[in-house]
Order: sequence, then structure tokens, then C-alpha cells
Amino acid sequence: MSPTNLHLFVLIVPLLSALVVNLFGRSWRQLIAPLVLGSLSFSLLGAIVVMGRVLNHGTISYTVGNWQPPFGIELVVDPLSAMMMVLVSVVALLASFSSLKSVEQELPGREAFFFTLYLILVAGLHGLIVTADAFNLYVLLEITSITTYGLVAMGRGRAALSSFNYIIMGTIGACFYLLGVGYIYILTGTLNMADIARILPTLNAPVATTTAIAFVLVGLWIKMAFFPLHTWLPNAYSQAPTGAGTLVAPLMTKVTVYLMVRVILTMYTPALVFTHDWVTKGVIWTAAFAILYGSCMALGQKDLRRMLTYIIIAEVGYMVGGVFLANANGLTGAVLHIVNDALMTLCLFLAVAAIIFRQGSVSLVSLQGIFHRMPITMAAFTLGALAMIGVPPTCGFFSKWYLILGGIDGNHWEFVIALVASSLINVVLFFRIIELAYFGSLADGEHHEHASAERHEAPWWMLKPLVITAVLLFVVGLSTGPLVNNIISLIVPAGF
Amino acid sequence: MKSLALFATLVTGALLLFGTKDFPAWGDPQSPASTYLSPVYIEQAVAQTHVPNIVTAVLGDYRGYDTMFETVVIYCAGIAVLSVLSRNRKDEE
Amino acid sequence: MRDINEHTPGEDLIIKAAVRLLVPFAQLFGLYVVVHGHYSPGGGFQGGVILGAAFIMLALAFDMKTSQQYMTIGVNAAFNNLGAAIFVGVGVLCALFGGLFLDYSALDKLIPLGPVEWRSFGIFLVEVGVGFTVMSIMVLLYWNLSSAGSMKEGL
Amino acid sequence: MEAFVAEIVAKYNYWIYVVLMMIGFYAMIGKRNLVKKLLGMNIFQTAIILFFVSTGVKKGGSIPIVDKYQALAGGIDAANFDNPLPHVLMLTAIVVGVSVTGVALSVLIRIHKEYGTLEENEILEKLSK
Repeated sequence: MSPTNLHLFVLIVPLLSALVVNLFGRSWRQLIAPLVLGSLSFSLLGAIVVMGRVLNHGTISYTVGNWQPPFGIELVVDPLSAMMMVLVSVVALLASFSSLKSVEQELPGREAFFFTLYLILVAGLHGLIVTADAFNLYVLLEITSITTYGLVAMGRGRAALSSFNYIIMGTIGACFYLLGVGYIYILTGTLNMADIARILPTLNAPVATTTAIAFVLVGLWIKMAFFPLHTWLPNAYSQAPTGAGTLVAPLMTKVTVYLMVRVILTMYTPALVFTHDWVTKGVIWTAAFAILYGSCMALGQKDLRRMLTYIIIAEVGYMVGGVFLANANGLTGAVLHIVNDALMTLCLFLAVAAIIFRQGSVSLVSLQGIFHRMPITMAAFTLGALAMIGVPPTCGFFSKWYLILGGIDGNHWEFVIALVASSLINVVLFFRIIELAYFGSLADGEHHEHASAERHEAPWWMLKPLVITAVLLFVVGLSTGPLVNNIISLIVPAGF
Repeated sequence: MKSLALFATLVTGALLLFGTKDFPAWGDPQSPASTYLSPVYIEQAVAQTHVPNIVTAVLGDYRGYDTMFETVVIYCAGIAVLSVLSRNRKDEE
Repeated sequence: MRDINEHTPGEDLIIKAAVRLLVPFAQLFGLYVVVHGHYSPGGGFQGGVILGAAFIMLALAFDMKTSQQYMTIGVNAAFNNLGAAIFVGVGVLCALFGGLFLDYSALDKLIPLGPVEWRSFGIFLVEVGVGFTVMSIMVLLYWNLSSAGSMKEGL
Repeated sequence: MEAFVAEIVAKYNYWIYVVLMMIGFYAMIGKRNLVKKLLGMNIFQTAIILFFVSTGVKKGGSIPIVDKYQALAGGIDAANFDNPLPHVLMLTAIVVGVSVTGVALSVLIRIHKEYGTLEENEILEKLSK
């Protein structure tokens, strides 16, 4: 295996092991854990090596089948995609420890199917990150979606209905994206992103270009659940099996945001997307509403997992707004927030998975006094909550700081106000839970007080990734400087 | 709800039709789609792959990476259907 | 449980005999479409669907059990994994032999046929993989959807 | 007006696909029955497939299968053959459509088992009880 192929093996190894898991995991269940963990660890190591090479030697351009672009499919690993690859493999590996436990409990007998879909989803996400071909992106988008439909529908009760709504909305999104690509193809005759970026500004076809951009962006917005196209997300993510939630919730929306950044920067060039002032203004106002809507809806929820899904909607608003601020600070903040939000969401969902594993429910009532039963889990949850609020030196603070700076630079005070307001709402939100978890048993009377005395911590398989993620929140927060200087500043285009 | 759906449908359709304003006429041999990549495929594919059916050549080789994921998509569909419809071991008992 | 010998509409002597007669030809035609994809419209996906349709015809005319005598659930699982593994495996093999991923001409080092001829042959290998997967998944989809997941009793 | 009619006649393939797409799209978001939504999804995808394939058409072109020996001798004129790329893309998109339909049907079976109906408002009524 020559080193030039390494970044492809990052996604091929999980794919191949998915086939093995499916074939042999049905009869020998003890094979599943080593295969999943082994392939995901290989992915992580490979991604780190690739990132080192990209940072030292510059962007890798790879042509599948040795056909020169635009005739063949090109894969590009620039510093941003290398960073995203590392992020995806870290999250997938950490989530898989917890999933292995919770799937054993929730879906006995179906582990092989679950982890086949899980590994293919990870492979699809890696593929999405590296591809530089507009149509290939559609195929991979559908791979990640189909696996997610399956994973969500494996849940109990309402999960099937939520999954069906997700299928309908997801297909509309993918079809809109495909229509946009079709329009681009008619205009330019090519599907390679860099080639499109080269040809598109030379064309004299403003109406068709605008339509194509609009459809591609709306398609991606549906996939990332940007307000008001978010309706499928809360049900789908909160009713999925816990093991699926820990992987899907941190990654799917963030990778789609990354794709939007990628499409805007390398396929359409910012000059074409940000031409109309009223469009950017409209998107930023929508993003501000999304942030406020997500935060307010989160306040009204009675279930912790459902509350977190509304926070995801608010976070999508942060990132889309940050990109459409169209200045260096906004873009930096948005890209940094992709990384941070993936880790914060992972931390919170891992904590939720641990609680569900022990007591089966995360409704707010059942969280009373949980601090005494599961101290380590709740300590990590608190750290995740602090990062979500944006307390320094956790990572959540730095990306929010950049976003606020970007809002001030661009004179978009509505965005700044929404950001600050949502941070305040998050304070209320999380401190209510932490208070409930710590003091809740005192107010509730004898029944719960008795239960709270027993320490009943989650198994180590779920605790270790949780603790590692909580530590990572600080590590990433403290390494914001190098991250911004070495990686993110490279992708900010010159005109910003 | 229905009127909202109708409105959304009409807006989408109108936008898509409006976008075709800049397109070349249907079947125009001089359109970018027919002059940029496709002549190269048609003229070079046989020399480069020895496959006279150019659709197969492009599907299997030039865009083989797409086709690989197409196979994975349908594989995923099978596994997803199996996993959605199969029941837990406990429920069966 | 329905009695298999009970006469129901659709389980007719003429239909059974016709399907019995038709299935080998359908399978042969499916193989032809897979193999002849280089020279005529066709290829792995189209041929795979025809091959799958042959099994679905058996399941429709007789019952699901009969079609599972010809392709058991285990064989089906083996086929769909094998097909996907052939495709990915060919790609990986190309990468291992010093080329780029899915660059079939790199396999020239394995068996010297000439790089261009290997591209043609590589496409064929890959199409066979697609055919296997599509055939088995189509049958699997039919079994599952018509029996609501039990894969025992259905249409 | 005449210019408008000439525009429609020159690009009537787009009008056909847009009408089909609108039918499908309306069924997806306006209908209450889940199976009708699924059918709408299929119509939508078919419309997109028609759209792409129609972009591959070239006046005076035939199917993109060439004569091997003539091609090796270099005697192929690309103007005589249709554009193969949209066909390739749509083969992939058809497979994706089939896969999504399969998964959606299995999810519908689960929903039917759970609620005994596929009407959205009846399901929501049962849920709110």
C-alpha cells in the first residue's frame, strides 16, 4: 500500500470490514467488536498521518482510476478536509465504544446489521469529505442518508414514523441538490468542482447560475436541518437507537455544513454566492431566528435527548450564519464551530447514552439526583454543558468568540444578539438540569433519596470515551490558536 | 397545509423553468454538455479501455468510483431493510 | 399457516409450468446481459435485476419456500457481500499493486495482459460484482417486503 | 409572445420534466397518505432522470456504442453519438432511487404494524391520545 493511497484506505477499510461484519457477525457476535474498533482505529491513524502529510507537503490531489480530472473523479485532501477526516474518525471511534454496549442492550440479535450500517456510514462520511466531484457528492450523500434512515428506523415506537418523514425530507433535499448539479452540468458540461469554479464565472447565464446555486444550497440546508427546513430532525434523532444517536447527531449535520462551505468556496466561489446583499442578509436573519427558535424550543422539552436535538438546530444556525457573514472572522468561527460542536454534541450524547444504559430514560423527571448515582458521567456532562454555553477555556467559547467578532465586523447585530441570547438561554437550560441532577433528590422526598445513595456508574466502555471527549473539549479549546493559524486561515479566500 | 404545499410546488416549478432561460435549445450539438467532456469520452474510450459501449466504459472505469458507491448504496438498502424488519431476539420469544 | 396444496388464485398449473419453463431462459438472458455489457446495452445492474427477477418469479408462482430452495438465505447473504467485496476488492488490489485505486491497468503486474486489455477486463470483473449484489439484494428486498420481515410466509 | 412560444418549443423537454416534478413534489408534501407520499417521491425521481437523460440528447446522434475497429482506426465522429455521461449518472441515480424506495417500503411496513393505518392524520390522532 503506497502512501499516496492512504487517504482512500481511511474510508475503504471501514467499508470492507462492514462487509465482513455483515457476513460473519451474524453467527459469531464476538467478532464484531474487534472488527469495528480495529477498522475505526486504523481509520483514525490513517487520517492523522494524512493530516501530517497535508500540513507538511500541501494539498493532495488524487485521481481515482488514474483518469485526469475532469474526465475521472478527483479527490482533494486540503488542510480543511484532512482536519475533518481526523474529526470524523475520532468521533466515530469514541462513539463506537459506547454504541457497542448500548446496542447489545437495545437491539440484541441485530448487532451485525447495526454495525454494518454504522461502518458504511463512517466510510460515506469520509468519502463526502474528500470528494471533489459534484455528482459523486450526491451518491455519497445518499449513502450516508440511507444508512441513517436504517439506523433511525431500528428504534422502537415512533422511530419508524420519524424515519419515514426523514426519508421524504432527505430525498427532497438530495433531489434538489441533484437538480442544481444538473443545471450546472448543462451550463458548464463538467462535474468536477474546480472545473466548475473555473468555467462558471466566464458564462453569461446569470439566471440559470443563480437557480443552480439556490437549489444546491436549499438541498444541503434540508439535509443539515436549517430552520425552517428542520422539522424532520428532532423526532428522528431523539427516537433513534441510542447507539445511532451518538454517531449521527454529532456528525451528520456538521459534515453537511462542511459540504456547504466546500461548495461555496471551491465549486461556486464566494463571489458568485454572495453577490446579492439581500440574500446574505436574509440568510443571516434566518440563521438568527434558527438560533433563537432552537434555544427556545429546547427550553420547552421534557426529555434530555429531545432538548439536545433542538440545540443542534440552534447550532446549525450558528454555522450557516457564520458562513454567510462572508468575512474572515465569521468563516473561521463557523469552521471552528464545526469541530467544536461535533465534540460538544458527542460529549452530551455519550453522557445521555450512559444514562439511558443505566436507567432506560432521560426524561427530566428521571434525572433527579442522578449526580449521586453517576458522578463521573454527570461531571463530563457538566463539562459538555459548559462548552455548549461557551465558558472559557472550553472550545465552545472560542468559536463563539470568532462568530461574534464576525457579526460585529459585518454589522450584523441581529446575529450577535441571537448568539448572546442563545448562550444565556443555554445557561438557564443546562443549569436547570444540573440543579435537578444534583439537588433534585432533596426536594423529591424519601423514595428517591434512598435510590440516590447507591452509586451505579455506567460501564467503563461508556465512561472512557466520555471522559476522553470531555478532556478533548479542553485540549481543542486550548489549541484553538494553532488550529486557526495552520488550518482554517488557509481556506479563507483572499477577498474576505 | 394543502395550499402551502401547492404554493411551494408552484414556486419551485416556476423557478426551475425560469432557470432554463439561459439554457441551449434541446438537442443542440453545440451545447457545453455535448462539446466539453462527451467528445473526449466518445473518441478516446475505445482506445483507452477497449470497450465499445461507451456508457459501460464511463460507468465502469472513468467513473468507477461512483459505481462502487452505487453498489454500496444498494447493498446498504438490503441491509437496512433486513435490519428494520427483523426483530430483536427477546421480542421473538 | 396456509396449506401449500390449497388451490388459490395465482397458484395455477399453467402459471407454474410457464414459470418453470421461463426461469432458465430468464437466467440465461440475465447472464448474457451481464457478460455482454461491453458490446450492447447492459451491464451488471441491468443483468442483476433480470437474474433477481427469475428468483422473484419463482417466489410469485410457487411460494417463498420454493425460491429459497434454489437460493437459501445464507447463500443470498454470501452473494450480496461477495458482490460488493469483488468491486471494492478489485479497487484495493489495484492500489496494492502500485497503481491508484480502481486503476485496473495496474493489475497488469499480476497477469500480463496489457494495460488497456486489463481496463476492459477490470470493468468486466466489476460488473460481475455489481451483478451479484444487485441480484441478491433484489431477491432479499422481495422476500422481506412481501413477508413483512419473517422471510417464511408471504406472497 | 412569439418569442415565448419559440422558447417553449425549443426547450419543451424541460417543461415536461418540470410538470412531472411538480406532480411528484406536491404529492410528497401535500398528500396525507404515506404511500402516496412515497409514490410522489418516485415520480419526482423519475422526473429528474428524464431531465438528465434529455440533456444527453444530440440532434443527429445515436446511442453511444461505437464500432471497435473503426474507433481504433480513429474514424469516429463524436457528433454522431449521444452524450454518454448523463446516462451513466442516471444509472447511478436509478439505483439510488430503488434503494430509497426499498427502505421506505420497509419503514412503511413497520408503521403499519405499529398503528394499523397509513393515513398521516389517523396516526397523529392515535399518537396524541
